[in-house]
Amino acid sequence: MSEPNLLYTDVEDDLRASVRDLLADRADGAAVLGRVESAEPHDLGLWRTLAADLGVTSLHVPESLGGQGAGYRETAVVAEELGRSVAPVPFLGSAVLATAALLRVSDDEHARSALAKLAAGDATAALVVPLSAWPGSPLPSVRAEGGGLVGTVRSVADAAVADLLVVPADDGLHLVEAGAARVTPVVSLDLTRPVADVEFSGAASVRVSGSAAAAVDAALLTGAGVLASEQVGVAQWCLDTTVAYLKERYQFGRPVGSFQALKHRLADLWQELVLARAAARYAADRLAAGDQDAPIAVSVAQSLCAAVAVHAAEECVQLHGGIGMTWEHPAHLYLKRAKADEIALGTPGRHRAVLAPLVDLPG
Amino acid sequence: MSEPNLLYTDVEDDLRASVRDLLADRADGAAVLGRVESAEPHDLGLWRTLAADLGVTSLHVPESLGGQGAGYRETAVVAEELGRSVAPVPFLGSAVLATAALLRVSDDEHARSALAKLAAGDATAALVVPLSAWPGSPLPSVRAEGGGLVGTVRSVADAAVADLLVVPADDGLHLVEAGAARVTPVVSLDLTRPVADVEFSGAASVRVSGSAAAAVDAALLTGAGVLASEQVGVAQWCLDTTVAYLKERYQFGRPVGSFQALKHRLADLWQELVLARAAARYAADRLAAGDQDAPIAVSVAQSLCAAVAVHAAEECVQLHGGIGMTWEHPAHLYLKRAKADEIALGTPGRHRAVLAPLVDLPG
Amino acid sequence: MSEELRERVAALLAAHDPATTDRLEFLRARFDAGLAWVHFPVGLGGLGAARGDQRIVDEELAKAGAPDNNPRRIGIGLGMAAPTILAFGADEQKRRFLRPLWTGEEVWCQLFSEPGAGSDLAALGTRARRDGDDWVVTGQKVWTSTAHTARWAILVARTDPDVPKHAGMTYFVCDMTDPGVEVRPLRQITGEAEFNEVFLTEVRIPDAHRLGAVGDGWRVAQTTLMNERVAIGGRPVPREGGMIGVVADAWRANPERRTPEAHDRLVKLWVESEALRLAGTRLRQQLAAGSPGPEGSAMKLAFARLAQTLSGFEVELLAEDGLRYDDWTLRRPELVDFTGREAGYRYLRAKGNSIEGGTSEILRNIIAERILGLPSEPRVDKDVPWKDLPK
Amino acid sequence: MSEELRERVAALLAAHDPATTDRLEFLRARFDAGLAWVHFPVGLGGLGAARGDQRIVDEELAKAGAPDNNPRRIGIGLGMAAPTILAFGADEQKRRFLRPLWTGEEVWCQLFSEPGAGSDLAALGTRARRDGDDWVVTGQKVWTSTAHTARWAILVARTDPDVPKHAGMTYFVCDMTDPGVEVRPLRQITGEAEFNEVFLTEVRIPDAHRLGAVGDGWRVAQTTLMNERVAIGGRPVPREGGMIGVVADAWRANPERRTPEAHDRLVKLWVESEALRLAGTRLRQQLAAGSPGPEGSAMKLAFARLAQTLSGFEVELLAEDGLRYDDWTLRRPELVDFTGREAGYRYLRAKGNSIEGGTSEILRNIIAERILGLPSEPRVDKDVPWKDLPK
Repeated sequence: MSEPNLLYTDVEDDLRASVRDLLADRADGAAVLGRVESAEPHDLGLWRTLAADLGVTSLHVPESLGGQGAGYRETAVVAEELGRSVAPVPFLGSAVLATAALLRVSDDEHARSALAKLAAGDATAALVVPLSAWPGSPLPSVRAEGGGLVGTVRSVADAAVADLLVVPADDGLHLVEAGAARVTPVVSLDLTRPVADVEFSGAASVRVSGSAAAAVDAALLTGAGVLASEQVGVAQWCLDTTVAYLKERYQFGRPVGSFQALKHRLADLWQELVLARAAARYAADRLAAGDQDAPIAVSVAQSLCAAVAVHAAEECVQLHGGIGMTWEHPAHLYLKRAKADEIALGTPGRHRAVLAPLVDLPG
Repeated sequence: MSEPNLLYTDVEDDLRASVRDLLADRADGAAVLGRVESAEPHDLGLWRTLAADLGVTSLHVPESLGGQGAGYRETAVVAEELGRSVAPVPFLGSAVLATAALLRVSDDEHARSALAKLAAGDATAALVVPLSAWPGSPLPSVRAEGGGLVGTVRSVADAAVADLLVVPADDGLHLVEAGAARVTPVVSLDLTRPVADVEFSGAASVRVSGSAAAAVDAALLTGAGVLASEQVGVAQWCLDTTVAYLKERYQFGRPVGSFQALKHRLADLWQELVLARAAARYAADRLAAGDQDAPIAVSVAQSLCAAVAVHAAEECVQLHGGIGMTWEHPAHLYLKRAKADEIALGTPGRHRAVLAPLVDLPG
Repeated sequence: MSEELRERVAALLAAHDPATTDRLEFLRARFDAGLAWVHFPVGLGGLGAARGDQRIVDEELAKAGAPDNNPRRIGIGLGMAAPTILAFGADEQKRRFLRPLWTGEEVWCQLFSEPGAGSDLAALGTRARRDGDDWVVTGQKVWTSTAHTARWAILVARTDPDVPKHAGMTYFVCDMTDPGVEVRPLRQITGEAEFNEVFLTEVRIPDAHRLGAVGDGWRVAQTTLMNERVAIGGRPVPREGGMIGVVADAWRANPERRTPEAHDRLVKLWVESEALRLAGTRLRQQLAAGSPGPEGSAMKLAFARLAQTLSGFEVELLAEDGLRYDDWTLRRPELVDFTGREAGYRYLRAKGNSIEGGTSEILRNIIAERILGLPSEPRVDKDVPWKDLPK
Repeated sequence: MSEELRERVAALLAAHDPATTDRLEFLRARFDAGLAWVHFPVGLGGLGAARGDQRIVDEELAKAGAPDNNPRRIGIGLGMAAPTILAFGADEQKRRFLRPLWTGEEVWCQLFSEPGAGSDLAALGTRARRDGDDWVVTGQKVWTSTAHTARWAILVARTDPDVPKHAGMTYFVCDMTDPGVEVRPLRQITGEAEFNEVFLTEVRIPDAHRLGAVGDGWRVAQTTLMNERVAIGGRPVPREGGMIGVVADAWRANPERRTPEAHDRLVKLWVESEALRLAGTRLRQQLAAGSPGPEGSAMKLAFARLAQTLSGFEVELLAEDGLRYDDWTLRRPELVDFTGREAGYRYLRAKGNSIEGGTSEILRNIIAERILGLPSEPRVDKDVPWKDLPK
């Protein structure tokens, strides 16, 4: 295999800087909190800017299909920054999951046409599986019947704002206009990535040629790998914010950050993050290379990064003391994102179960 | 069920004081280290004193069988003190495991006669199963053939000094004079409770009536429950010794015990010990009562106390710094005992697997 | 004693049949009969009996269907204000405050924590200035539960900023109906607002409502906080009581969500929950035997960790359902209801268990120093006037 | 540069055919050709090249079957003494010491730690008193590996007890053949003795063997220790390299010992081992790109924890075999051999990983302060003369 590069390239650093600048401007803690409490929790204005100005929807789409032909390394950098700001945009659902599924069946012209729209930012899509699905998990049972698609799928990420639904059904992959399904937003643990239930009762659809299972597997593998970078971003924000707070907060006549027990916990957290970042970078690199080691790399990264993000967010709340328990402080947005991310695309335990046979560790 | 008493009774406190005094006199760190480095690692002189003067071999043997008719609560207190000193005496192998097996078949006159000798301290026995066996584990395959017992059992606790071997074979429980078997001491991780391999090649034996499986199960359950108290003793010594050292050791112009990160770790360890002690007391109490909750109580206690003892011993070595890594300091004796105890009579994981169906938590 | 107590209960019941007596009237009569808290002095709702004897009274009254004073609803009054008033109050204060406190006619709250003084309570900056027979109090308090329903508050304020922080505080009873008291709900990460911020602006407190000497507020507050710690984890719990029961039931109800990995984690949590329960039993047996141990601190630490781990496990176990939440509406619950809501709520609310009533970090300090006897850290704030401390 | 280096290697090989040249003679010639450590100055075994270019030389020589200097055996000389001599030594010291150090003709050891000065190295009490052109040194050092085979030691001693501890130390090169040097093996919990205690009694060290100025020993020692930290975790590791490979193989070889609970723990450890390996790759890529990061500290922490957890897991997995040990004989190994011995040895030896080369506790302090920028604790020993410090 190609020698993996676990660093950030200059191009990636530039991309990161652009995304971070935009998010600092448009999606700081107060802005995100205000948005998720509003009637429209997804920030579609920000999403359009990310797509149109920064091209985050087209990074890993080949140039022949209207994309930039960059790769998942760049996509992962965007995910990291979005994790850092928990901006409520449908990046994971549309630009990663739905796009990756369609890329897998891009021999089909309907798929190609949909991809072009997604890449251009002209439409937003959702892959209609529960966000909790993992590579290899049983698929929801949507059936293609005479009168159209029938079935219900719960807890679908970013479905509430999707124009197009990418639906694995019993006879293959279908494309459904959102208006043809009943999409019900549900009260979500993660305020910044709300999920919705999607119900089909005879929905009109276009069937795409190619294997639905293969498309979904590719999407879930890609999604899980990219999610690891998001988790690194979440964890890094939590660590940075906690360190900054403990430097300025005084108790007992000293900065709280001078207390050794807290210092040691943050040192341990930093250490975890060093390992998590290396694993996430490797996963992104192997996805980008289309390497056969990608499933191993992704499950290693997911198993590790999910836990590190939760640990970081929990420490962030605890070490902020009472203020971290308040609605006004953004820490809870990260805690909820980290916890939902732990479930998303496979829990750490699921990924270890996926990993074991791949590395010859029979149960 | 009878209301469990999780405290130490006055009688138990008196017993503890007697045992502790004797051990302080005869089995301090230097004495134990010298003993285990000698050609006779078991301290049989001390053992005879414990049996004759303090009666530790007969506590839970009914009066009708020559014992004191006390109970496993008192036995557990002795185990706790022996854990605290890691004195190399065959208490677990003889007074607990072999005795409990024989008690289960005490309708048999050979068993009764053996019990009387054990209780009086006139003989020492070993139950011939690997020390790693757990309640419900497969038994070693010793066969009763025409010419006597045949088979080999590895890593048997306290077998090297046993006069009498209590042997579960395919047709029942047998009593074998030690001279009729080949007992080979092996180099043991735990210097203070060395194990031996026991080989039978046509050994003469007396077969005892009653179920071998039931006798072994009773012995392993009892042993595991009593072992939990030993583990509490090990952990308490490690905590006490570490606290004392950190009070007197100065670095950076301060007692090392004033550093908050270490204080918090020791506070956590103390907290674990509070839970472990409650669990160990409950197990001893339920064994004493012959209550049907005993299997649950024992597996709860073992699963918890084994881990706490290892944690305490590992912290003891680490927080002593370099001195804790030296052969001269007794910390390593406790580390080795704690680690061997974690395997002994079922690892924490094995006990959780045993526990799950008992409390309706299907896998 | 127990026979005498039973007779007194019988007399109370004979004179005030619970079936026909107004609830409040019955509670007042019970207080006056010395059966409210039997270890309190005669005339103040008690009989000077042993604390453990209360159980007899409570059981007898429960058997007779008598109303209780809804102790969880007035926990701050019962658990914190009452023992402090008893220990430091003047006779008149005891007579004035304890009866309606116990019957629940007057709800109490606690004005201790401030945004800048959490773990370091002694750093608090709410100022009380003497003005004739009154004190005039200005400052901000936080994390005040029941402030919006309370009639009275126990309050610690700074009366002398020129001495080291522990020496310059005084303890008061504050009238929550004073026009200078403003209560605002404080929304928390669960969406609800159990707590309040309380803004005090030129609140006038008569000197007669001071508890303890001027400058002695730290010592008085320690009595309050010690009683808070005693109150935690004090009740008997059946096996699988509390959060483990909810999680075990979720496991039993969801066979398709089980994995071997999750199984071992669950059993481990079950083991720890059972051990915590047994430690609680042991602690109560020590109390009953007259030799209370310090194990309560261990239980608070372990309880917080277990509640957090269990609820985190449950959310993860529920997978696609764990991604959902029951309700983000801003509500004002009277009590924490861990088992009446869904997994996500438990997960978020449990985060507070290691912060409220003393953070787990402070508790570890206390365990290390007071129980294990480890030396304290170098102190930089001991001899510095409060006003010169970095904040 | 790489072409020039290859030519120089070719010239060395042409003049000294490894197949027919004596090992020591070859090594000396290599040193003199500037191919020992190419980043060292010309004349001292180097060419003033980039450190990364060494790889080219090593690879070319390995291909040609040339002998190496057995770097693991002389790690203290190469990793700690050499960079310190280079940084602080006088020209004559560099010329005298570096060549035989690199060839391995003279083994070095390190006399830093003392029984009373472990983590707090600056507290050390070994005294050096000036006497004419010599220093007379008396004290006790500990945790000295290779002391029994060493010709020279790097030594830090106290030359002025009347100033604060960091200011009163001086750094020397100590002749281990001096009659005042007594080396005793220090047996450790594995049964073997990797390390020694070294007793120094009136050892005479010429002032010419001082490194750096009198009183500047702390700064010189920091250079030594910084180089020690760089040396840890620096080599590329294949997947399942190191302890995880041994444990995974034990798992594969023992199907009857597998349980679901152990399975998940093993996979978790596999994941962490792989991530640690990747972090090492990333660190090397940073170094190669000229932007070294602080991640080496994380790797040392994680390595110690993983080695301990893995070996503890292995002992437990082996059950009745985990109860046994391979050999308690007092041996004097030249190197730590984690994979050549059995599980019990790994478990015990790994306990040292979080102590040697800086404890994990000190490392966490360093990470928190130097990497995260958290404030330091109040210091009580900064301005106190060494002789007045509590010990």
